[in-house]
Amino acid sequence: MVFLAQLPKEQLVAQLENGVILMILGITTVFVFLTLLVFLTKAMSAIAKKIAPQKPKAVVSSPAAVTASASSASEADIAAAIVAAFAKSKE
Amino acid sequence: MVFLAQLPKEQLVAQLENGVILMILGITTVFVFLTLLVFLTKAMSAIAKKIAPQKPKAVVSSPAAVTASASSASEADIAAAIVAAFAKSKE
Amino acid sequence: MVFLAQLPKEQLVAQLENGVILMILGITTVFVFLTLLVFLTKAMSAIAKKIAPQKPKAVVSSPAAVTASASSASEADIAAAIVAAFAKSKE
Amino acid sequence: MIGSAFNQLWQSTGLFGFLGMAEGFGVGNLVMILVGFVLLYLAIVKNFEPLLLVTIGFGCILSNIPMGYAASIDPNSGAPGFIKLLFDMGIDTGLFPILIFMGVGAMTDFGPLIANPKTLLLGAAAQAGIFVALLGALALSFIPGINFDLFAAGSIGIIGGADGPTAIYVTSRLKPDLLGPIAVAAYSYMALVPIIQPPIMRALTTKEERMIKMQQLRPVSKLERILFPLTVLTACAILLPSATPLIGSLMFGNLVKECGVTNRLSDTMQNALMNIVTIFLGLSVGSKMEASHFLNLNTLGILVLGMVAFSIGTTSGLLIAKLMNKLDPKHPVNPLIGSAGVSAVPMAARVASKVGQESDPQNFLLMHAMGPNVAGVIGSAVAAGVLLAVIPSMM
Amino acid sequence: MIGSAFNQLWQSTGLFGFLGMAEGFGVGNLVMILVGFVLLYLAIVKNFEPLLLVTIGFGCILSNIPMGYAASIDPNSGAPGFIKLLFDMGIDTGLFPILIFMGVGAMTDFGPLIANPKTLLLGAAAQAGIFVALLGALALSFIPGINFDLFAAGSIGIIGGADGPTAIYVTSRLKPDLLGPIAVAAYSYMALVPIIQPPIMRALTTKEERMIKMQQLRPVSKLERILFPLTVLTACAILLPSATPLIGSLMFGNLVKECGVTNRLSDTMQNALMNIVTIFLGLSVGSKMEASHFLNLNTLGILVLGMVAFSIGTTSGLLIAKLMNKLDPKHPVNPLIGSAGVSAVPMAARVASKVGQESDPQNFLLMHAMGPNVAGVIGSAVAAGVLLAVIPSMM
Amino acid sequence: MIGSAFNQLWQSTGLFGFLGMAEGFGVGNLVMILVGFVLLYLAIVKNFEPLLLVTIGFGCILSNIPMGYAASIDPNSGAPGFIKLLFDMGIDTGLFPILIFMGVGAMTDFGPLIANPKTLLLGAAAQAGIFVALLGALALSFIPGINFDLFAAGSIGIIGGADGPTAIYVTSRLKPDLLGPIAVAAYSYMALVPIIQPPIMRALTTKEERMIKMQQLRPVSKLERILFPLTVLTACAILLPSATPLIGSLMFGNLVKECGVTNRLSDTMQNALMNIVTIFLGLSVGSKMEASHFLNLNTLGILVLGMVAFSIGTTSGLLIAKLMNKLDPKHPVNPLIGSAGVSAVPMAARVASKVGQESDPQNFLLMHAMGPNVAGVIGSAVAAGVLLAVIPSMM
Ligand code: NA
Ligand code: NA
Ligand code: NA
Repeated sequence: MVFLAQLPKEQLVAQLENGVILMILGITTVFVFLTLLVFLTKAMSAIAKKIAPQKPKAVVSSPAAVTASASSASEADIAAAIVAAFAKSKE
Repeated sequence: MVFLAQLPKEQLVAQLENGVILMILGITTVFVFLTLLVFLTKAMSAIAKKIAPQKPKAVVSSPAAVTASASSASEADIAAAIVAAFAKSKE
Repeated sequence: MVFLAQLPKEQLVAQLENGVILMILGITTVFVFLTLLVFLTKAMSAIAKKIAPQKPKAVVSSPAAVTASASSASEADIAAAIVAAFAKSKE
Repeated sequence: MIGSAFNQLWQSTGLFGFLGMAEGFGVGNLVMILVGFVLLYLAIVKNFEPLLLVTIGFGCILSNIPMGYAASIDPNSGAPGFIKLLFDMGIDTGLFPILIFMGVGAMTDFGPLIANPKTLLLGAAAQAGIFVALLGALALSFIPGINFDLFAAGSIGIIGGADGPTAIYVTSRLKPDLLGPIAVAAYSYMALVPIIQPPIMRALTTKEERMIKMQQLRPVSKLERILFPLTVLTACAILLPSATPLIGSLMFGNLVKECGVTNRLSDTMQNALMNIVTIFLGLSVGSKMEASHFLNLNTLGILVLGMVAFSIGTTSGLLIAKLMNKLDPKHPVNPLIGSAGVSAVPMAARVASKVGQESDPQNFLLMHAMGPNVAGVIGSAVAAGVLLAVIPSMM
Repeated sequence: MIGSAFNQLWQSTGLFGFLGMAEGFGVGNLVMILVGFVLLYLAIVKNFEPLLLVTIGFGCILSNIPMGYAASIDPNSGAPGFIKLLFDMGIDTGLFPILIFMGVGAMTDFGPLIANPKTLLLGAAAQAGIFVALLGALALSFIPGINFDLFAAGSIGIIGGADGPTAIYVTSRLKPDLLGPIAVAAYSYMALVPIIQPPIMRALTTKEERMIKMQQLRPVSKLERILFPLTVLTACAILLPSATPLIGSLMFGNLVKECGVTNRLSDTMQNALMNIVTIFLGLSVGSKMEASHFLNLNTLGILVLGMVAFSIGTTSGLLIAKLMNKLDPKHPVNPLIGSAGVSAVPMAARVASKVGQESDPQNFLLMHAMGPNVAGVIGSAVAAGVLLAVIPSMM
Repeated sequence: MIGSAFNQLWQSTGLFGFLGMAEGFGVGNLVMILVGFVLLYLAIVKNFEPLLLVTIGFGCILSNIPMGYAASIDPNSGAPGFIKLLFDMGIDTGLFPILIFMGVGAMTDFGPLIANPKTLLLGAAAQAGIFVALLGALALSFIPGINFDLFAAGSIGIIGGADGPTAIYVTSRLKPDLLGPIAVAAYSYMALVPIIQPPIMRALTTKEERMIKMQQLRPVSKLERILFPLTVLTACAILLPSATPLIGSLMFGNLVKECGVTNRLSDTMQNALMNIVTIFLGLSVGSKMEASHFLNLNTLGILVLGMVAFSIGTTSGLLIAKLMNKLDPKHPVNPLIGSAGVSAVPMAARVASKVGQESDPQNFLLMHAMGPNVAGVIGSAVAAGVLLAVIPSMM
């Protein structure tokens, strides 16, 4: 276990002040940005409807297909494994 | 055909001595390391049997699946290609 | 819109002369090279026929398989995969 | 002479190094190797984000083998080890997390978000955890033995983004020394979401709230799916250029997937490219699990703050959802989906759905929770942009 | 203090940059972003070479976001952006187009060319467009506001090669600043081949000529397919070493495909490797779409000259085919296949076939047109070799 | 003026270079190109390890084209050729063989070795060939015209490891100039195993010995398969850190395959990543087939010593197997499987099985031979670790 030298107190206080500023700034920006995005997305959808009115093609895709992280690809892996196993078993 | 300048004899002799040392060192190390590995592997198997006693799941896999070189992967490739092709063709 | 400084006229004329030389040189080289390739290819085919006389195996492949650009590859990929897989599986 | 050669060989054994007899090595390496084995255990047996924790764990072990020099420069030959090569290639430059983010973009379905854009606000709310943890890190520094500067605090806060590549990217820019503990904390807590979130969710909602049924999501057209990444990109270009690498690569991957004419690129982004980069990135991150940067109170602080960040994020997501119900009672939102705003895709959305079905088995929340879930990815990237733009100018 | 932080954030918005208030940025970036969107439109809606134009277009947008520094060095941190990393890795070094060319080789079937080698001459003839455009570029430079040196002229000429990787490789060696407009022109005109070529083809041929039926191609043995790339390589080694990178990698890919014992390498060259490199190459090329090098009369000149190059190439291919019919009436050649000599594989061959069927629906020219079509790829690479060998020694 | 341009072009032809009229080139390049064609012949027609010999052969041809500068720096432009880029990226740094070894690990089944661990001793014995060849190289150096220093001797010895990536890794660390002949010898003899080994096997065993039936291998659990790579890694960390890159990457690949939760990484390691690296590695190794380092008596010495190494390895593997039967007659070992200890996976194991069936067609030795076969891979990596740790300190 390594014990680190303590930072001087004035620096810690200054950092904390900066941290508060960062927090206000950050939360504000995130909210402003995503709120703006709500309106932009609605506007985009409205425009899209005007451009291509009768094409509400796809129903929102099924739960199984909704994945956005690397870790969730396992089902596809499993499917591939099953298929590969079948192929091998018929050799 | 390029003829290389001959190294001086003393250097050749010194090299040869080093070579003998390397040989003894090398063969010893390889044997010590792999002999140790024999015991470690046996110990590992014993521990594994204790942790998960009734799971001698897989029979040692078939010859066809036992490959460790790049060149022998072609069958698996072919199988994968067939499967992929079929899958796509049924879309 | 950015307006670029004009190159001096002598340089432009010199460039144009070099361009004419490049053109003559380039067209000549391309024609010499590809003409030579016509004869080399014919010679190669003749030699190939001598080495392996009764193996005019493959009919020139079908239109679908003839692709050489990245953009058109997707269908061809699938087709090729199916074909390759089938061919191999019948070996 | 043979004796001296054997002595030479003995001095090049790992044992010699673990015993602290070789300069720069010691028992700390042994402890870190054990930490690496613990990560492998969590990944393989407990199934904690195995793609990352297997590679990080193995990278940790390899990098801590004394005189193996896998992640440093061999002082005898002057040659860098292979993990150092990978680190310099992709982490030091920031390239690997960006390429992973492209693949994430190509795997993400923004459909539920487009169908119900106000769930973006839930993704925004859940980023509060980032900034609370940042502040917490600075406060904890008053304790002797814990020391975080602003760069470290920003990197720790981003654990609350619950998004692996974002956390690695930000930390590689701000405080590369902390990559090891921060990446481990981020991926571990993402794996622990089913344990961390449900108690908070049950405590902050009534049974009635948990039973709220939401309107079925409308279908989303292909055109909307194509225009959405371009819309987000445009907003990013106008407002927050410092988020360009993250938001840009995410939206690039998504456009390549949705536009329908570049499927072969999308397929490679999601598979071959992503897997190659994951291997390289995991090993490289693991190489930052050094005794000197891991075996101290700071790491403990990081683990505590990471947990705080996840909890605060979950809480604020839930509370904003309840507030939205107050403000707009006509379009009720089940507050459980607010907790999915922390990202941790798709785990947090599944947790929301599962907790919902405890109260009403007929209430299928998964698709509704995917909206705030992917919004959380955007929200974290925006927060990352702020940290990257402001922190360096503060010091 | 918060005020100053908000001010700091405002000064880091893209809007601040577009308004020209940040050094090095301005409304030119906004225009280039719109150009990027136009490229995306052409790729996605009009289906113009989507693999390249989606990636180039997106790369253009990302690189032009003010203070995003995606394709340059961030002056604050000194760190290069991820697109700059990709550019330095693969375009500056010339590696990416070479790797793409391997994949092209692994996808190319030289069978029709081997069966009818004299179609190589059609592929030679169509390269005339390259040199006429080169000359045109030098002539246009007399117009005030247009300035091309010999390096630029060579890069512009190679658009007439109608071969993307060749154009990018040559331009990256001779005039990297023009990569953006030249790559865009090359890929756009390749996509426009079905519009550019048919009027010329109809104007220069009689109906009787267009109805000429050609003898069925003989079967080509596996041995011939293996020996062909080695034959071309040998000719290249003896005559034109400066074409080694292009011809060598093309023939390497083709041998790996045809030899029958390295299928797994061929498959990777055509898929994973090619897709990864396409993503990296497209983004990198897009990053050369800078306002300062794009928004001037030169770009207009490049667009005009590219069109001239394609037209001249088409014309000379057709005319040589007609000449061949005069010289050797026993083995008639449908002159329409001469236009396929410009490369633009396989689009130009398809156009030849389609125009032929307008006159006689029973006349299947596609396989016959593939010969000159792939010959055009070799011809462009040879022309590229001449440009690369001679131009640097002229200045 | 045109005349001077044509002269310029003539001086840039390969013919001009082959005739020795350009500095640094000569008829040696022509001979090396022919050697490259011989390698292609062996690969394609004789099926000698085609994945490597096709790429090495083509790399040799491309690198020897005069004034092609594919594997060197173009003195006119100062730009490195694409094969030089690949070489610097992956061979000079040692990265490519390490990545190949990961893929080998992900393709290796250690099951038969775990079921019968004493076959590890057979894998140890067969490494004797390495050190005998090393000594032989130093002895041969007394012959005028042959000169090997200790670095060269170590690189030559490792041919006896019968393992491509190990040979390339060690040589790239110790004596990169000899990469060409050593890689070619290693892969050629691996392909020739079915010709080299059987006579030795028949000469050193009696018919009774060849008919020995071995007990059926016990099943191996998944847990054992997971723990085995970790066990080997631990032994390596404690005893021989200098083998970390080789043993570590092999065991990483194997763990990724066996742990069952990272299949997508394992798949990419075995396919896309391995194929890409094989292409790059083969071309790079081929570029070390330079006339100056190949066309001399040393190369002849390397070929002789490589053969000696394989033969000694086979012999010692067989003899130790016979010794084991003397010491432990209750668990008989068919001595034929001892010859599989040289590695050359899986060829040597197949040869053992085939020779066994000559005496008794009902005796299936393949699975038994896989144990020493994969043990040989570990044994070679250990031997490599010794060479890499000791040789540099001896000079
Ligand atoms: Na998040
Ligand atoms: Na062309
Ligand atoms: Na071996």
